[in-house]
Amino acid sequence: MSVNEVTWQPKILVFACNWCTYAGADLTGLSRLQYPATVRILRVPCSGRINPQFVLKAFQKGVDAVLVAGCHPGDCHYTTGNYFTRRRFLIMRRLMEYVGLEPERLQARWISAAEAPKFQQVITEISEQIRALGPNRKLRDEEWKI
Amino acid sequence: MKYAYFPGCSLATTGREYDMSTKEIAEVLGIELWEIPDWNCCGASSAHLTDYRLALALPARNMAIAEEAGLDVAIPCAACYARSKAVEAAVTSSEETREEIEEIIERKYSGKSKAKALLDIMANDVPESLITKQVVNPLKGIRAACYYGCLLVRPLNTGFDDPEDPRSMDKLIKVLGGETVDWAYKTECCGASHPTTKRGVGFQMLDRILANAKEAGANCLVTACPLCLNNLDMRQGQVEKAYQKKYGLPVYYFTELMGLAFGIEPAKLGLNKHFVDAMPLVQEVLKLKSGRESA
Amino acid sequence: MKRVGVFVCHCGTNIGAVVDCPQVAEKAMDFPGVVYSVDYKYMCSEPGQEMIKKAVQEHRLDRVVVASCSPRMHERTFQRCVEGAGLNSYFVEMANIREHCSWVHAGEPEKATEKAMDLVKMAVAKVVKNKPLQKATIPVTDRALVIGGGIAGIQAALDIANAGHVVDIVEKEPSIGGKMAQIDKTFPTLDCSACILTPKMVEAASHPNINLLTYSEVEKVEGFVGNFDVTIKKKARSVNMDVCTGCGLCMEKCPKKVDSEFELKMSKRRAIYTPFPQAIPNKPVIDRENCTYFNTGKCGICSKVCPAGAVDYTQEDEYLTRRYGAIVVAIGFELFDYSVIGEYGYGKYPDVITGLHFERLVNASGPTLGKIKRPSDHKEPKNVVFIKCVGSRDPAKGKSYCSKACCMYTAKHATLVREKIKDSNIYIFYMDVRTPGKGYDEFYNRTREQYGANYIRGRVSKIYQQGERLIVRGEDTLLGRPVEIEADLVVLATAMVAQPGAGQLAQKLGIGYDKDHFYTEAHPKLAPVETHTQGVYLAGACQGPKDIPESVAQASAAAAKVCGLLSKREMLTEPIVSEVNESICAGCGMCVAICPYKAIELKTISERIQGQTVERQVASVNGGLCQGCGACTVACRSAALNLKHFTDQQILAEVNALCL
Amino acid sequence: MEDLTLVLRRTAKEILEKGEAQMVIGWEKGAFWYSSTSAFISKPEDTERLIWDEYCVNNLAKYLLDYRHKEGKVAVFVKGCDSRALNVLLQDKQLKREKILIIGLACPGMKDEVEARKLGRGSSIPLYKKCRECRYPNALNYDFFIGEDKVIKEIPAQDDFSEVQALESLSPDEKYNKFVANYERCLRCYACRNICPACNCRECIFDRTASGWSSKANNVSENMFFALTRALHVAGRCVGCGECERACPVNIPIMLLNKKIIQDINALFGEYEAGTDVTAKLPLGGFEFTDPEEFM
Repeated sequence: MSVNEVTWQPKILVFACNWCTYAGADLTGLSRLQYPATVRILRVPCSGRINPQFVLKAFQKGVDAVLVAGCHPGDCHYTTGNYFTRRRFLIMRRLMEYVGLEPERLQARWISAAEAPKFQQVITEISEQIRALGPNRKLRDEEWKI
Repeated sequence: MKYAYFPGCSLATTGREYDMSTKEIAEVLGIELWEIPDWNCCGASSAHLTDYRLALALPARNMAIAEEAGLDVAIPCAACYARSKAVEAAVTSSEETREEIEEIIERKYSGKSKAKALLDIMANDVPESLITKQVVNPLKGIRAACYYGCLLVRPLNTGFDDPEDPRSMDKLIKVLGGETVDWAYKTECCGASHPTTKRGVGFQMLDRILANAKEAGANCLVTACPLCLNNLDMRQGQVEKAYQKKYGLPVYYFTELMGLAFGIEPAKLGLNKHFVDAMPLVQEVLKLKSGRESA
Repeated sequence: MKRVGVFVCHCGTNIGAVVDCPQVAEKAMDFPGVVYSVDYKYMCSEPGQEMIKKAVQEHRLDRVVVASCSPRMHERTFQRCVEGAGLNSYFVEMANIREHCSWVHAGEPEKATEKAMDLVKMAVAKVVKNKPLQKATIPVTDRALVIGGGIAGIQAALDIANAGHVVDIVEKEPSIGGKMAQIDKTFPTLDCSACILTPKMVEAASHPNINLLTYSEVEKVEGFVGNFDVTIKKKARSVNMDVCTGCGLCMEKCPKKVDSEFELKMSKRRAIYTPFPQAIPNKPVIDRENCTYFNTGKCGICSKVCPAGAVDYTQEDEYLTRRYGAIVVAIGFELFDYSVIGEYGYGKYPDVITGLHFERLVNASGPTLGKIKRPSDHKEPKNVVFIKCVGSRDPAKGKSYCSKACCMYTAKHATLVREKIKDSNIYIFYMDVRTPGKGYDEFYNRTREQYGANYIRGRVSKIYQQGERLIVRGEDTLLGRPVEIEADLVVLATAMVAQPGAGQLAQKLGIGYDKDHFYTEAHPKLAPVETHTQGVYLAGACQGPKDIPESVAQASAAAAKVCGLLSKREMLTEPIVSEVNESICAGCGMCVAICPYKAIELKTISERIQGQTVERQVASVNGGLCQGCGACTVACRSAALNLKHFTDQQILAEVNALCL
Repeated sequence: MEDLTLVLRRTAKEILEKGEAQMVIGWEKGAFWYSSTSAFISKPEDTERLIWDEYCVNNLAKYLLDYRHKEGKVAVFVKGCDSRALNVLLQDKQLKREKILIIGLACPGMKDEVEARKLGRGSSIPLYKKCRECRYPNALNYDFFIGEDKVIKEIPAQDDFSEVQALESLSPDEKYNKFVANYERCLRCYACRNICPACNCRECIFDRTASGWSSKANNVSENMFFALTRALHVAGRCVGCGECERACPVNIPIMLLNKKIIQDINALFGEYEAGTDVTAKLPLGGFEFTDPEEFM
């Protein structure tokens, strides 16, 4: 799927944990807080379920940015799931930046089920950052020409 | 301890004794006050009534000069302090405002040098031990109602005291050996310009403050703002006439009482320049002191 | 190849107004696997579900995708629906095109429609990989735990016990009763709080199925629904409960006087004390912080005078662990400490008090034996000012919500002042008067008409002491002018806030809580007494500010839920658990360390390798303990572990579908 | 190092004769003067083939996996890096300590084979880069040690992350260009995985396309997915033995990824030297409540 500059819209994949961020996104809907339609939310039971390899695969398949989102440490429905996520993605984010991916393209945030405004604000913020950065060409299936 | 010193227009005119006493006690305490060269008026209420940028640029220029000398600024008058703190807050919180102001005053001003109320310095920065060491005449016989006014401790300027129940001046007076009374009108407005322009409103506000102080058993008022002192001191006679009451409460600057405690000659502190005669209470303090010594 | 049916819901206009549902349904036909696709006004309705069932028969569908609202809302509904059509209930996936699409992209219909298509495409890609799953059964321990011994906790315990189940009540204070024990009268009937509470307390204490664990706290909670292993810390009472007869002699003789928390420090209690006369259990506790014996080693009078020799200074804190099938959390509320904000001088002026102080003053067993007296000089007040919404509905003070019960109890207080002080003047500063219950508004009107309370609509800006009296400065917005009242007594209706320890307890239980630390119910409308953690239920003010009738109603509701759970020896559990592919597992044990529920252990298996029978270790998942978080699947490098219903293949399919 | 070879042979012979182990894994001279390959000796007389010279760079630890179900014990010679590798295998529960007889050596650093081939015999040949920076030349975990006197004293204080930091300072596109330039060459021969002691899965996800993780396509994107995934899999367990780089037929600087992760783990979760303590908790095998917080 080649990238057409003119009609390009940012495509952002959000891995959202079912108990907090997914519920937060629902609350954002219930409160009718609008945000850009650039985001697709993928539900996982816990942020601990998000395998860094899913993130690599997403970039390979042409996603422009990935947000890993879950409960605030201590609030996890499974008590400690998000502590692993934190440790893994502290390493993962640095590794991806190290190989040349713009830091804005892989973000992780804690958003609880009550923080609808925060969900809206984070999504809007990332969407604008990615719109400014333009389409992602790195780690993709296509040939890399610079 | 070295501070840039911004006296402001009042201390050059109606608040003469505030300036005199400040300089005297600074000397005694070994605090160097470097008066900001060619300082300009802080704009007080007239500036921020006319133009927002003017109201910020005026105090900003003084603060910028102090910042160039790398000094925090000691500001006795509550209004000057409020305006300087306002520009400090505006400049540090928004990049855009800082550039705009710097362009107007053609100087760099980042808000690194802090505007400090003189009361804040004396009550919080100067170590208590340094003050007690200088006390020669403990203020026995002074039962002061500490009056902070409505501007000095309000949220924008605060940080150094509780806006609802300030105690820094009370603490200072106690350190000097005096007594303070707990009363409810510490932060009620003295009417500012009203006693001059709208007597009916202004006098009523002054009457309440004086009555409450009297009722609380105070024998004098202490303040840190030239306008408050003006109203409470100069207008006290007129209020007494208007309400057929007798208050007779001398009104001091806290710096004057500090000077008195440090044994500085009252005339040098400007204690003889008050409308409500401030000397009898001063004599009493000195008499008590000498009485103790001779007994 | 799978035969997938896609059903796009309009949800009335909630989705249909923004997302072009017919177009989405039509586009869905292009997705691999989709053989039938239709849109309809209300998929979750009876006809909607019938449509799904009919389509499954007619088009031999074996997978279903419903594009509608959040799966957190109707996943159960559609799982049961497809089960009714003969499919495995896990052969359905939902695409959230309402909360995550139409409601949040109202201004961009085309983009919302395009997004809806993507979400449907992801759901189809996932559902194609769904495997049939059967619910497993786990044992249910026939015992319930109620945390909190206030009216909500007591009511819940009684209902559960009357249904024949054993209940333990854990209460951190020496006696059950909670806040209601401090209250004098209750609205709207004005019957005395103790008269309706103490019988329930006695019933709870004497009920064969109920065990009271007072002066105790929950230390740790492990396990899961049906099998909660709760460690309870029984703080040392220094009194042997079996021997003590509750005669009270020790409390008389104890020399050490301490401010009584129950009386809000308006009167004293002894170091060995029961919080209030009708305390249950009516056996004292030694407050070790203030007891002279524990501080200096001297005294010991209580043990000397005790006829039964029940005093035992050597008693230690005791930890006991019990298994429970269900937990009801009913820890109630606390009043917002308004001394933090100086405007009203609460904490500085003794005659500025809260509603709870007033309850104690007006209570017959209170510090003033029911006579309303000013804490400062014990004189009877003539002008009494009530101020409502103190801290509530005030984001600047951090409490944005309405505390619900203050309007009614302030009206009640006004009535009581009039009854006790005939010639008093009563002023009530309010923003609104909220009387949302049966007989509430009539009660409020009576206070205005019969009891002559002056309701002043406006906020109070400052209170200060002037001589004996308190000057209350406010504004009467109806008359549009400032108001100043010289009051003898000011009563603040402060906000209801969560108990200080609520956050930690929530983390122990693994339940959610909101920004004000009130507990989050599973669904505000559909599941108000459940939490997201199966088996943990809520009752009373810990879920949000409410009055006694509502707390009792919630308590009985929670009890009904518990009885529903405990009535079965076993219960079905979600089959969403991890499973191990033993041929791939190398037995490295990374997953064992990571599992929060210790549901994985290494077991030894024997295998023939190169002609030899060899013993080696592999991971094995205990389906009962596993709660399906999936952390182990990521720790497992060789992907030997996979989480059913959220397998690597399913998630990868969703990721791939998003981008091709 | 001549005399040690004799000691080596005598030790191996005694072990086999006394039956302390059924096999001894060591090194023997390879086809060229600059290469010594691994030797698997089970008969006492064959121990004559064993040698210890400056080209015994092969990490023998991973061979033990092939003999873990053999009755009796297997003896193995380990340099510093080999013993760390062996510790990782023990931490991963892939080997039973009681089935292995470990003979430790002090490693003076091995000569760079590629340079040797270029410069020819007789000239002075530099050590491998990894040996110049090596901080654990002496075997850590052994049953007995050969060459007590040869123990190396002066050791660099910490790892050298200069290359990593140099790469970090580049702009995103420059970094990505370098990354692509390296992994364009990757043949997906998986030599790096096969030789790596930290890669000890029974069945690798890259050998199972059914797992859906990766395809066989040999394009840059799949290569990068493999490289990054492997880096994350060995994170916290890579002992820096550098065998992956040595084994790579197209000389991809694989250690650049592993060293970056080692640097970040040290910075984020505290200093951790993989394979130096068998009882230590693997950094990415758990968590701390006090981990740095960046996602608030």
